[in-house]
Amino acid sequence: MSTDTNTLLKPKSTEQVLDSEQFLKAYRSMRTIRAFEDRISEQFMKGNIPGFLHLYSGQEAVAAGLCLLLNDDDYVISTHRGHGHCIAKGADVVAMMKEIMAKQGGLCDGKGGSMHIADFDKGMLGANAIVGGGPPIIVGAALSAKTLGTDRVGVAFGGDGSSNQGTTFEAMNLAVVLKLPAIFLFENNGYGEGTHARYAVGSKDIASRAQGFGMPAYQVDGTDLFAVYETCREAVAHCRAGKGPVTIEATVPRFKGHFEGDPQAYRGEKEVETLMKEQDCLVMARARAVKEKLVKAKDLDRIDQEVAELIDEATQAALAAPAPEDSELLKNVYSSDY
Amino acid sequence: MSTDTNTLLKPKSTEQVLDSEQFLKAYRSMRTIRAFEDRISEQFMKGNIPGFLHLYSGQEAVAAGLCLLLNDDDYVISTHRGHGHCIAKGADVVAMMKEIMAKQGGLCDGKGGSMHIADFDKGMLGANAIVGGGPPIIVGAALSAKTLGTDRVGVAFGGDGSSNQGTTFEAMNLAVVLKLPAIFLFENNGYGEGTHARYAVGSKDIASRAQGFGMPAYQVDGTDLFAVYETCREAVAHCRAGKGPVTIEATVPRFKGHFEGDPQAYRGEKEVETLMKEQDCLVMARARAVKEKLVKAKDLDRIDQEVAELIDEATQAALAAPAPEDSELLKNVYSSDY
Amino acid sequence: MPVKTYREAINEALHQAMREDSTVIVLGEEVSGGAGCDGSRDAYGGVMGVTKGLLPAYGEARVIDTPITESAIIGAAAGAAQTGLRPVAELMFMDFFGVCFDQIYNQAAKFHYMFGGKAQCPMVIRCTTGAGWRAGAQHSQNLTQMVTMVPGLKVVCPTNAYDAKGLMLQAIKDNDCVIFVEDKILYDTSCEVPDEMYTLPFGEAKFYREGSDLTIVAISNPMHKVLAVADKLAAEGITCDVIDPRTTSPLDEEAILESVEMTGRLVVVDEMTPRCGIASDISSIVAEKAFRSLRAPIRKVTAAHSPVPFAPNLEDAWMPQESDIESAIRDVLEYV
Amino acid sequence: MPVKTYREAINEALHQAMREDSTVIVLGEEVSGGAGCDGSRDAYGGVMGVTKGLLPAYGEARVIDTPITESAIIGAAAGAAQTGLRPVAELMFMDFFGVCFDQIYNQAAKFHYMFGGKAQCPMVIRCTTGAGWRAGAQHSQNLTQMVTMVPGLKVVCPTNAYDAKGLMLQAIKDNDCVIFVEDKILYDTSCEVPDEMYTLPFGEAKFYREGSDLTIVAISNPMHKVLAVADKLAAEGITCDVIDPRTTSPLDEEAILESVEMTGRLVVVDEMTPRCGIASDISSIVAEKAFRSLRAPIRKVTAAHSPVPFAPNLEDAWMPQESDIESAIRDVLEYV
Ligand SMILES: Cc1ncc(C[n+]2csc(CCOP(=O)(O)OP(=O)(O)O)c2C)c(N)n1
Ligand SMILES: Cc1ncc(C[n+]2csc(CCOP(=O)(O)OP(=O)(O)O)c2C)c(N)n1
Ligand SMILES: [Mg+2]
Ligand SMILES: [Mg+2]
Repeated sequence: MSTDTNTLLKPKSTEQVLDSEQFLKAYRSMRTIRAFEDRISEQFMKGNIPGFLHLYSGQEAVAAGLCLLLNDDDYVISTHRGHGHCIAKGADVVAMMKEIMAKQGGLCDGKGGSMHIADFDKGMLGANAIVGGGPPIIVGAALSAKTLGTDRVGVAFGGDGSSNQGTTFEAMNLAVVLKLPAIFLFENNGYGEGTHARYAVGSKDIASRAQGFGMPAYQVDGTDLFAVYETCREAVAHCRAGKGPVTIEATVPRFKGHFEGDPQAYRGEKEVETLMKEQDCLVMARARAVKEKLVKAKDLDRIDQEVAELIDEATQAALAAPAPEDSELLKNVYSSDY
Repeated sequence: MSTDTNTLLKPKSTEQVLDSEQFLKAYRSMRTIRAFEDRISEQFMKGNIPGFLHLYSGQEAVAAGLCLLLNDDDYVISTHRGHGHCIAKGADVVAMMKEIMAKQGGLCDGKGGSMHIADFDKGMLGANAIVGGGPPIIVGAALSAKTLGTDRVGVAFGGDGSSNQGTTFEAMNLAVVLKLPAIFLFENNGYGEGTHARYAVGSKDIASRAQGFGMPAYQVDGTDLFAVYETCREAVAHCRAGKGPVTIEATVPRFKGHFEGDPQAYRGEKEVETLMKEQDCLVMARARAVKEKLVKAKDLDRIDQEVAELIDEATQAALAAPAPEDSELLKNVYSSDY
Repeated sequence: MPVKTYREAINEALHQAMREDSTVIVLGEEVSGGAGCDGSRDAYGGVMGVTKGLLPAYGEARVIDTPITESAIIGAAAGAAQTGLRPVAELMFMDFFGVCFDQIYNQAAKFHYMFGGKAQCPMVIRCTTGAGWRAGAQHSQNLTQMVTMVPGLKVVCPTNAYDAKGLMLQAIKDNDCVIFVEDKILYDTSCEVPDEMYTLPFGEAKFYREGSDLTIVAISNPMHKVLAVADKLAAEGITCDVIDPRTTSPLDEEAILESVEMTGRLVVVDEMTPRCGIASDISSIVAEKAFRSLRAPIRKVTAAHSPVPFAPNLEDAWMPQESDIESAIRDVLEYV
Repeated sequence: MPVKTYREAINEALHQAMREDSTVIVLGEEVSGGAGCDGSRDAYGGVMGVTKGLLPAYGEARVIDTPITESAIIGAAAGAAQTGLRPVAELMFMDFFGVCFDQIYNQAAKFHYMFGGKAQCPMVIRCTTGAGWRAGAQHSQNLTQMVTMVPGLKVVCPTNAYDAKGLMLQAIKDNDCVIFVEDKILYDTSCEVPDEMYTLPFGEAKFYREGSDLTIVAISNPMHKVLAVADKLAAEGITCDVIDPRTTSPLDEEAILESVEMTGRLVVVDEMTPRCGIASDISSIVAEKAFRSLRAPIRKVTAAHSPVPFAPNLEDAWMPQESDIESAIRDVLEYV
């Protein structure tokens, strides 16, 4: 990979490099995310989920494509839109559902919720409800990897909106200065709430702005699982080889509102309809994989079925679980007691 | 001027464009700064100045060259190293000296000191002791200019070190988004305290990093008054024409320590000596102007003399002035009284 | 008199101030919404709908949507305030102080003093506060104490629509940096609010109830819980002075002290975490200046010393509730 | 026992902690100095010289100079702390909280709780505080209350070299985010400090003096002014409990309450601005929990409600001075 910072990078090839096993894994991950988001949307409408939800629907190929390349002990940090990253990184879907429903057995014991969902056993350092909160922290995870001499990498997911926050830029510069194995993965879904990236990102182009910080930067079609995988493969290899940080800008559609319940008056007429029809990463991945005979349609159908069952099970378990005991209120404010 | 953001800009010409009157003005400004800094260094050693001093010596051509192009009602905001900007913007040297000596009649009534020196009548919005504190504020001054329909510009001075602070990047992006008449002028003197820019600026190159934000960016030799002037002329014209913000990176030597009293062990052997011999903007400006017959040596000598007298006078006045009344302590905490 | 919600009252104040004074501008994330988008502009009018309608009325030059860039938003407001505008900047949630706090406490708050009175910084920072929305640890905090402690800032926390309008109009007129704290829980509450412009002075407490047995001071939304309790006690013949300082800086010490001098008993209620909060502050002022009148310990009723938990039952346990307030009051009343 | 300065004591603690535990790292601006330069490395060893010698001993992988980028420094420390290191991050001046406060109060402080106890954040943030250097409004503030109020943070403010070493070693061992506040004025003060490693527990106050007429609680440098006054009073036969909480969070309430229960009189001294400071906090705790014992108003002696002025005479007037402390004490003693 070239580290020439004057050229935006494309992966060397977007030929099929996923083998069928990996594809099935990614597909399962994408399908799980989609089904999970659909289900919690439904449960939210029923009044079973407190607080705010920001759904990942439409962006699944990014989380799934990247996380295929990560081990459990690699790190990711997420945003307010974190369910997809969490699922792709391997978190238990039942414990996620419980968390989002504020129940005992939730990943964070019901103290975090959707906007703070985390799974430290899977290297998922948390959704983060502060836009730009994550990148500085992933720099620290990457610093641990370098200092302790592991070959782990750290990935900070962020949105187009987060790319305008000062903390994000500071993190990028520090990662370059310390040559850390950090990936800044910007999912450009066009929107920060109801403001378009073409307005809010002055340079119009996140990758090239990141490149100005002195690191290689890729742009990739985030609806194309194959392209995402290949791009991330190069980026992860770059990091693991000790060559410093990388930025990836993945363009994706946002199928839902900024938050569940968002009337989305700012979106163009039929915009969402068209996106859902033309840019559904699951539909496209499935079509290509079947067409290229990487997998059989029925294997995918089976996955769809299994996922549906899993989501049912998670929903039932979460609905049935009790709320945390009131006495938990003051537990874990500090690690040690005083 | 090209706004192609893929090319770092040089001014169209660095041929002599300063006329003799302007040159004399700039020379006086540079000489005043140099003499002022030398004098307060001396007074500091004598114990007559409380607190901390960061001297501008060596960087004079930047402040002087830029400010030739500004009117009293244009805005600048400065850093901890602010005397030069203040003098070049036209502040009264006597009132400056009083401020730095914490006396009545000081520009800020003795409440600001060297690190917070300001002159609102001259559009000098203050030295700022928070690295990266100024750029967001100058965005506001530029916003006023745009909203109120004046043709004023706002300039945020900053150092190489300040170019790594998140607030600086946010300010640059917002200025681009709102297309504001703001200039980000980075004086790259190689050092942020005792850390070199080649270490701390990951991209090694401030101008091209700024350019990534989507605005034209210049690099200029900050020891060359003529080049600074020409670069700033283009930049200011760009802003006044409503074409949005500009970045300028000016390379300059830092003749003194980070602060007065800094042992500077981090600097190379003879580094400062060599810089002072080879990169003195005053010496070079004088030599060229005389050689090209723009001005006569004796006119410059006269300026040197007048400046020396002014600095003497300022010193005497400041030494003689009384400290603020203790009763001033609680004055001006708020604009209105309660 | 027409009845308006807290949201409508603030919106009306902004409208009127902008109509009257062309130097008033509004800026922040989503203050109109829809910038750069294909759909309709003014799509949000603020995520809480408080700035709705300003964009159509005053245009993009004065109603400015920004990227997600709080330090630049506040800094730009401060710079604009020093150079001829009267910006009303929006921080969507008070919890976001952390990404722009330098521009608030080291810059805007200090200009006037640090520059010897020669700069002025007439700006308002609107921000929402308050728990109860199940929004978790980073979107539910009341951090009013963090700004109240800063010399140079004024801090306003209206508890009803009438006050909100009058205090907003005063805040915009004021020549200092004013932090205007809107409790999200109150947006849909309403009361009578005149159509005309009017201002309410800072530093002047409002007495929601008058009585002689006890003084209760409460800040922001908890005031409404206090009122419920006070009314319950009134039915038992116990009467309280219920004081809303309305601005925590300046603070109407006099009103509080006078009341305590009469009642001899004080309970202070806020929704902040307990250490160094407004409740502590007011308690300490009374313990210093009205000690002789005190006939019982000063009780503070605050949120718990923990981040705000997500689970509804835990969040409810975290917040001060009517039962907490009532039992504190009864303790104080019973103290002999 | 060897006598060491406050600076040396902290330096020694850092040395020993790094020697003993290879996961301890130090990061910040100028922690060694000289990065990328042609001259000598470790040129500063911190602008106050506190981290001097660490780079030569432990190398660049563990003693990390950073750009000027406080949010990234604190965030990186927090991320590293969650993933196996024990970072000691330096904020050159506490005044700089504003450029990184989100990473402190919304991130590091909340991880453990918000993630259900599954994350730990064992990190130390060193920062300097205190006025008296004529450094003006943005480099002189004591903002200890801003972190003390945050659940999840622990806050340490040693007043002598012995405590500084023991508390630093505890801070590094501690599994939470600890804010370690060093008063610049104290760096050159010295006392006996053992060479061995030792820790001092958090939440355990130190009694500098014991007496029965009055309780004085003081935080950071003002303690030394208090001691001077206490000694003067002692010569008059007036004896005081002089209490240094050493950590403001956790706070040793018990020690303070027990003392006040005995003396009945309290003066609290800090160098913060007066609103919502530590003095208010401690006063309010006592006014709630030891009311029955109180025989006089609780007096707070704090800095003035203004930014820190530059001029030496104004700065001196701004800070609490011995004369202010003495007159507050005499008022309280004379109160009947
Ligand atoms: C510091 C901060 N500012 C503002 C917000 C409010 N907010 C939450 S999500 C969001 C938009 C984020 O946009 P983007 O980064 O593109 O992520 P997306 O929602 O598209 O996934 C905003 C403004 C916040 N949570 N934190
Ligand atoms: C937010 C903040 N961080 C750190 C400092 C301490 N500090 C003061 S000046 C300085 C170096 C600034 O370097 P640069 O921007 O290059 O300016 P120069 O000193 O070279 O003029 C530092 C680190 C500060 N004042 N503010
Ligand atoms: Mg987005
Ligand atoms: Mg520099």
